Amino acid sequence: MTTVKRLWSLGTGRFGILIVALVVITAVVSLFWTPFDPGAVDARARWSDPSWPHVLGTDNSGRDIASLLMAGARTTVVVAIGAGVVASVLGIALAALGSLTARWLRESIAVLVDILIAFPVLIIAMMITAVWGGSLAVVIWAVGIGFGVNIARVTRPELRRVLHSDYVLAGRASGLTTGQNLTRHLLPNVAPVFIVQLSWGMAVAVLAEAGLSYLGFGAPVTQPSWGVLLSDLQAYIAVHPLTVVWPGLAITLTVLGLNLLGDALREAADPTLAERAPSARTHVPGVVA
Amino acid sequence: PNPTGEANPDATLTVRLSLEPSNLDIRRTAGAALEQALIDNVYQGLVTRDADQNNAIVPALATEWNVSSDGLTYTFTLRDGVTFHDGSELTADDVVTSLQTAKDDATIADSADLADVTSIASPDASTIVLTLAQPNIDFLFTLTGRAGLVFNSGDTTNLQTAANGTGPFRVDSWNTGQSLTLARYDGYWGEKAGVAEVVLDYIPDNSAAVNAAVNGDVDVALEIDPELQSQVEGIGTFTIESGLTTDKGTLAFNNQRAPLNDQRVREALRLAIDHDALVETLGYGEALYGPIPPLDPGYEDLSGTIAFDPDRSRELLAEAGVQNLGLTLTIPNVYPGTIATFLVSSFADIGVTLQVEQVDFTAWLQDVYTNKDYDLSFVRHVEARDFGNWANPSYYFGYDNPEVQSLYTQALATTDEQQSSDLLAEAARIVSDQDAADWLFLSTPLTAVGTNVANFPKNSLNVRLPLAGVTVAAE
Amino acid sequence: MTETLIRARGLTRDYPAPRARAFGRAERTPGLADVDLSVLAGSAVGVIGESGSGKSTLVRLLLGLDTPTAGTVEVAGRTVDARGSARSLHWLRRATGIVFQDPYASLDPRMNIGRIVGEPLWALDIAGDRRARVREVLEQVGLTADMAERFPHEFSGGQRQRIALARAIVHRPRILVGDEPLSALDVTVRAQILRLVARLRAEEDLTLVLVSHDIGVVQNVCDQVVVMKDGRVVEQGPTEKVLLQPQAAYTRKLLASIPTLPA
Amino acid sequence: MIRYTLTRLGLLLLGLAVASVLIFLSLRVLPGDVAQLIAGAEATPQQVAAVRASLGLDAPLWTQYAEWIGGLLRGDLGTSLVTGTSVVSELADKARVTVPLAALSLTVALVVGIPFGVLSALGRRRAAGTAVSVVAQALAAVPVVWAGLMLVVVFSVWLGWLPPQGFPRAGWNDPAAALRALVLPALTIGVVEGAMLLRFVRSATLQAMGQDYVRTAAAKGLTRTRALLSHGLPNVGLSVITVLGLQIAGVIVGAVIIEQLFTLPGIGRMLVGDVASRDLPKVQGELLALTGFVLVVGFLVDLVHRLVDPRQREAA
Amino acid sequence: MSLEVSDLRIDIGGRPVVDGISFDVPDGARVGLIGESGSGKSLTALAILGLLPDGARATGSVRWNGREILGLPDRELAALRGDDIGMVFQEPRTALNPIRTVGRQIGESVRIHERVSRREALRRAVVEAERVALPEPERIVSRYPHQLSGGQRQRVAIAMALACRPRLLIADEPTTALDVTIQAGVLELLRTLVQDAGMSLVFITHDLAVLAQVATHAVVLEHGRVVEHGDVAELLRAPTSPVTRALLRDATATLWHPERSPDAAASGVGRDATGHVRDDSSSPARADEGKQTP
Ligand SMILES: Nc1ncnc2c1ncn2[C@@H]1O[C@H](COP(=O)(O)OP(=O)(O)OP(=O)(O)O)[C@@H](O)[C@H]1O
Ligand SMILES: Nc1ncnc2c1ncn2[C@@H]1O[C@H](COP(=O)(O)OP(=O)(O)OP(=O)(O)O)[C@@H](O)[C@H]1O
Ligand SMILES: [Mg+2]
Ligand SMILES: [Mg+2]
Ligand code: NI
Repeated sequence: MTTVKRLWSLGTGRFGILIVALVVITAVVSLFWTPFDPGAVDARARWSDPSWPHVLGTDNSGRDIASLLMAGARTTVVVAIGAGVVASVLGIALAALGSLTARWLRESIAVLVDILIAFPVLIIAMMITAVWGGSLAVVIWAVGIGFGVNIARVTRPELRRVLHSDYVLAGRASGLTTGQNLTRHLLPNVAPVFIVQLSWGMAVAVLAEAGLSYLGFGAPVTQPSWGVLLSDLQAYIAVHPLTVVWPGLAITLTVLGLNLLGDALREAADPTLAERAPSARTHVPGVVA
Repeated sequence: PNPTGEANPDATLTVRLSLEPSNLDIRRTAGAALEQALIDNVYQGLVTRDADQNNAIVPALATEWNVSSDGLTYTFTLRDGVTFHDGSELTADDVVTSLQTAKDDATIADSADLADVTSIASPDASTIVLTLAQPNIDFLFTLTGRAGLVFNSGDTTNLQTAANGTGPFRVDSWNTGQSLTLARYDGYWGEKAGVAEVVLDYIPDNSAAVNAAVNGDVDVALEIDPELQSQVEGIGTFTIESGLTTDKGTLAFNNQRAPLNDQRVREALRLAIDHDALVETLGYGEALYGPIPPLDPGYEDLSGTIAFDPDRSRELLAEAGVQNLGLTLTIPNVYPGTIATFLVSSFADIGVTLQVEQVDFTAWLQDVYTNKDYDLSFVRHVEARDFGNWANPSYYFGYDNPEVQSLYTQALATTDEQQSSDLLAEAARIVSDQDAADWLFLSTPLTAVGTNVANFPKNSLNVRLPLAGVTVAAE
Repeated sequence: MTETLIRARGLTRDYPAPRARAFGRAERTPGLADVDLSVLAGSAVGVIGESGSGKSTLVRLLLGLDTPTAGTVEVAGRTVDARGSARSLHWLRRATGIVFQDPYASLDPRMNIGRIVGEPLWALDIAGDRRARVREVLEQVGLTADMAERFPHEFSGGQRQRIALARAIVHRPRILVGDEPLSALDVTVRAQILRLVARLRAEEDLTLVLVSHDIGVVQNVCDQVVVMKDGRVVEQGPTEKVLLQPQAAYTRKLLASIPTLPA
Repeated sequence: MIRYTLTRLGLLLLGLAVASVLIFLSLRVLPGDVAQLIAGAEATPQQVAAVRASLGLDAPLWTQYAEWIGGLLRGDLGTSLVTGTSVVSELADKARVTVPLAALSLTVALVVGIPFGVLSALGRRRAAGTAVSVVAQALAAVPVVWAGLMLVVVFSVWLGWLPPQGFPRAGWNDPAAALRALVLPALTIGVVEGAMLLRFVRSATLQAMGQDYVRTAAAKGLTRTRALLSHGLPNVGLSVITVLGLQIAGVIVGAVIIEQLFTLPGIGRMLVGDVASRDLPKVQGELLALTGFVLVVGFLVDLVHRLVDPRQREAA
Repeated sequence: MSLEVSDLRIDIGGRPVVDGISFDVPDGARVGLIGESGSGKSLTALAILGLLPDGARATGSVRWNGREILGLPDRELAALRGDDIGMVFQEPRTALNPIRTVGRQIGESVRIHERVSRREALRRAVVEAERVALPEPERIVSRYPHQLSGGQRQRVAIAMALACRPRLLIADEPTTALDVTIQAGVLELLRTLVQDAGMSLVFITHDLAVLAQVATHAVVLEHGRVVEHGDVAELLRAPTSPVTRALLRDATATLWHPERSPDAAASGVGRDATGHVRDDSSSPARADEGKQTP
């Protein structure tokens, strides 16, 4: 069975794939079509209850919440992917520097990673905010940096493990050059650990966007975003409790989807796990905002 | 409101405010939060103003005053028996020193207000004489501000964390991040405060504030979010009042920069804004069509001069020959997103793409206020009688009209209030006619006043909150 | 009569010991100390010794997979330069094949058997129909050609070791090195693999270096024995001589520990 | 052990040094001008310059840094640009809210995470165990703000049991009220963090259940559950200790958001305000305090881990 | 004191892996369970003690002194485990709790079954440590498993299993993970302990030579079924089932033949394409096996 098939065969994996696909598809669709213009304010339609044509109701400016949610998926996708890219580049660079280089450099990088890992994502975000002011970029960089360090920390030992594995040695004994060994054995074997971390990292990014937007350091208010919507609407929870449910639910489901996808990926990516007892699976929690 | 019970002199009045001062040194720290909390309550000047009587000038430390006919000499009679909170007596010397310091020390807030004062003297222990270089009809009003406050000369109090004034309350304790507690000053010269203690409870979050009200944690809550009004009303122990302010939500156009230097473009933008809908969306405020608010002299209802008309707006843009116009709105991030959202949507309707740049206030000061690097900017100009900004071509509005400048100078120079007011109104009309900016709304914040609270002030609470007369009924 | 295929002289390898003090001088422990060894073409040499005696270290050095602290290795008359690029060692790779101890650990779990077995052909740029050759060796080691599509975890331990063996011989090396290729297997499988190796040696004229701590295996397969302890060679010579008339005390002790079957 | 402690202490100090440099540097590159902010909108450039000079912001970077660190070593983090009060005393003051909040949250997280994690692992083939794990997955995905809002709606708005926000003016002089004010915030952070901990404990327990030494203990005559409890769990505990080091970072982050939501006068809320008002010395101090806190906890966690894990104790 | 296993069946996840095994272990008998990897040896042992992994289900009958113990509640089985029946596992690296001292782990079964004080349990642990020939027993009891060598750990595991003087000891490949030199010591120890205490032994292995050293009886398993059983010496001399024959043949191939003549070795399997079957017959018999152990 291929990894993808195994992933699909796991209940959690299927759920994760479906949720993530749903979010991505929604984001793409929202580029071309939303029920209403998500930015269009309509003072006469403020606080509509869920009903036709505003299926999820409207907000305090009379914007259609369903449309905002759809358009907000874009921001979520951008943040998740952006943070993912930053985290990947940083994480891989640190992991590679921390395992493939000279001993003193390796060890120094390891120490640096150990230090940086203590910086919570939000603190990094605050530092960046203090420099650039709040924006989506802040979320992306902060989570990217924070999770990149995390990825490095998890990937580095994995890289070293694979590096010292018999099959890499066997590769050398078969005449593979370092580069060939890297692409044939090292990367494919480290990738799963990395992808799993990435999936969890993206979940953290989505949560961090919500947290930072709430503190006013996230997406600009005019950009449709679940985090902004949540923090806009949370003030009215006592009078319009239903409205704040939607963005919260969207965030929770997406994060849940990404988390489960990560869990399932880890299970599916290891061809041997399927044969082992469930006890062979461990869980490392993400550093969360 | 009609309090049900007898006023209880031992009561504590708890008032929710949103913005906490960062420190108590009112002379050296900017921000309306300090004036709101301390002026009239803790610190006083020779005169003060009563917002509930259209900002009329009323006596404070001076019992009466006299303006010479040329408008250059002001003679004040100092009140007797006034003491500072530390017990020391107020002398004419304290007044002279305070004003002189304010004038000379440029780091003191509003020091520039006293720039035209040529001499400050006290011919005898109960008389203060101020001389101006040129007449200024707003001078008394200026004295009601920070520059006119009177301090104890030679005082050693650390004014950043404590206070020593002459007002009906003294600062009792300051719990940073939470609350400022004022206690009744029993040595006050006038009628003693109606409550023993005032707690100014700083709750920035609007829903938290309403929760606090609902929970009975506060007696009065300022700046109630209109959306949450029903929640407060629902419990029956509060009435919601709305008061006027001089707080003008100003959408500034960079008059110096193309294409906004073209009046047709500015007018087009104004025509695209449905002010009534905006006010409805905000849930509070009144539409305002010119630079002068009702509480200021020179106010005139200009609502007929411009009406929501997107078709005309598009025409004007076509006339001006601008297509696919893209503009940037620089807006401090302290304001709710509703305004930006509304403007983006309104301008999108006439084919103008508005990009919103939310910046923090320091960045706004830097980019917009100092460097004038902006297209559109939104801030709320809360100051009273600030029409002078339109007569100042180097102000960030970049509005340069000699006619307005001359009208304004004349308005200040005259000693006749009616005449001054007429001149200002005329100038304001010109500014509005030239679409120098758009005044999106006049803020009329809502206050939830407990039914047990009497005589709570009403207008301009965002800058003045005189609490001496307020009483709280016994339970 | 025959050439010396492998010759090691004064082979020494130190490992940095775990640091005793955080900032102390790094100490070194010998993994291998001054080992001389020669292997004749067509012979089968067994290397025995307890765990940690330096057997694997020796193998790595012989195959240029590690750099000696001192000493030299010559294979087929050419000096092995372990620092050289992978390409500059291709001649050595062509001449040698290796099977590791743990049949599972030495197979990349993410590659199918065909790719694993064909890897040396690909890496060494060996011309010809590689697929056909892979099928051929798979059958030679007793697997079927259709297994090429499957992954290591789908095989039993014995089958995995056959796969490793197939990879080791796919490029027709002259020397086959086994680093404890049997210790993870149970008796039945062990016997199968040994039979296979024996057949291969007959068919392909392989020279065999077999590392093991199992003396029985060595006795059954090898004509030369090297006994190691603590990184040094304690005794070496023809199998019958070393095993039946051991000179070194350590060899005697080793031999006495081994359980035997009664008649 | 002593050697390890010293080495680890060195790492801690190095960490603090790196943190201080990063924080210091990143805050110096800001575009906004604090001096302008303090002087006010109407101030002239000369006034602004005067303010800047009086704050020592015109000195070269390294002097500023050296002064900051020098002060830090003397226990002085400078004075706030805006309030003029000592940063250390403000931090100490706000820590009286943040530290108990963090401690309470962590307690809640432990109380939620450990027993339920173990139970859900034990009962993983039963409906209850599965339910616990599903709920934990869901809770771990909830944004902290949302979780807080929901708790407020239920416990304050509907049930009216607990204050919806704020901290008693009397502070800890009114311990009962202070504690009540911290219940909901701590619950919010604790439940979300606890859910994450639960996921970890669950898999660690599952792993422990498969360990040979647990089976060995059962073979000695313990029931299988008792074998797991007395042999498996201590080992789970060890791995949980290391996770706690990371969890504390999550708690601190949660505290920043939650203090805002519940308007608690703690370090987190002060930090958010100070970032907005560009109060450099305070932001610096606060960031360093929070990171330092996390680093120190990490240090302590490592020491504890060393102490209780014989394998590591001896390796030192 | 006897163990009777009859028609034991085990499935894991619905797949039968042990398929109707029966054998007896009379009082004082030493029975070897032999078979290739995966034939169900370990599961059978675990089933006896009620320690099957999650998801495995056993049916049939296991009687201990005539009492049915299969399917007993865990609590009642726990009372038997360690007290009446002791067990030693295959892997000495993982069988010991890494964070408990060796002494506590040895004394634990005494504490469980005899409810003695901690101090008394420790004293007993020292005695047991001495019995399994651990060096410096008083000091070694306060060490942790990672501080011991593999052979020492396996001795600790044996001491643990024997601490309460069980009537039956089940040893699941206790020496597979050890070096030959160490294996010899452990096997010798087991045999003398069992003999001296007069307890019964179930010994699991796939190595016929090891079996021959320890057991008197053998049960040969294949694919979860018994294919042959009987006296060990008999079995080795004249195996009846093909499985046993193959086992024997394979064992011989990789076995140390201490007395093989030089010429036999010279013509040994190493050069023989057909393998070494021929050699089996040429191995001279050896009367006294005992001399091979140190
Ligand atoms: N990478 C390494 N770093 C440090 N020491 C090493 C390393 N590899 C081996 N050693 C040490 O060198 C010595 C010889 O090790 P080697 O692996 O060659 O032994 P071996 O005979 O193959 O043992 P085994 O039978 O257990 O495989 C041992 O003491 C070992 O601890
Ligand atoms: N936990 C488990 N889950 C699933 N299958 C298992 C489990 N344990 C054992 N099996 C299967 O049960 C069968 C018998 O296993 P058992 O461990 O009894 O074999 P064994 O004879 O002890 O082998 P070895 O000599 O390798 O120890 C094997 O096919 C094995 O794959
Ligand atoms: Mg080895
Ligand atoms: Mg087994
Ligand atoms: Ni029998």
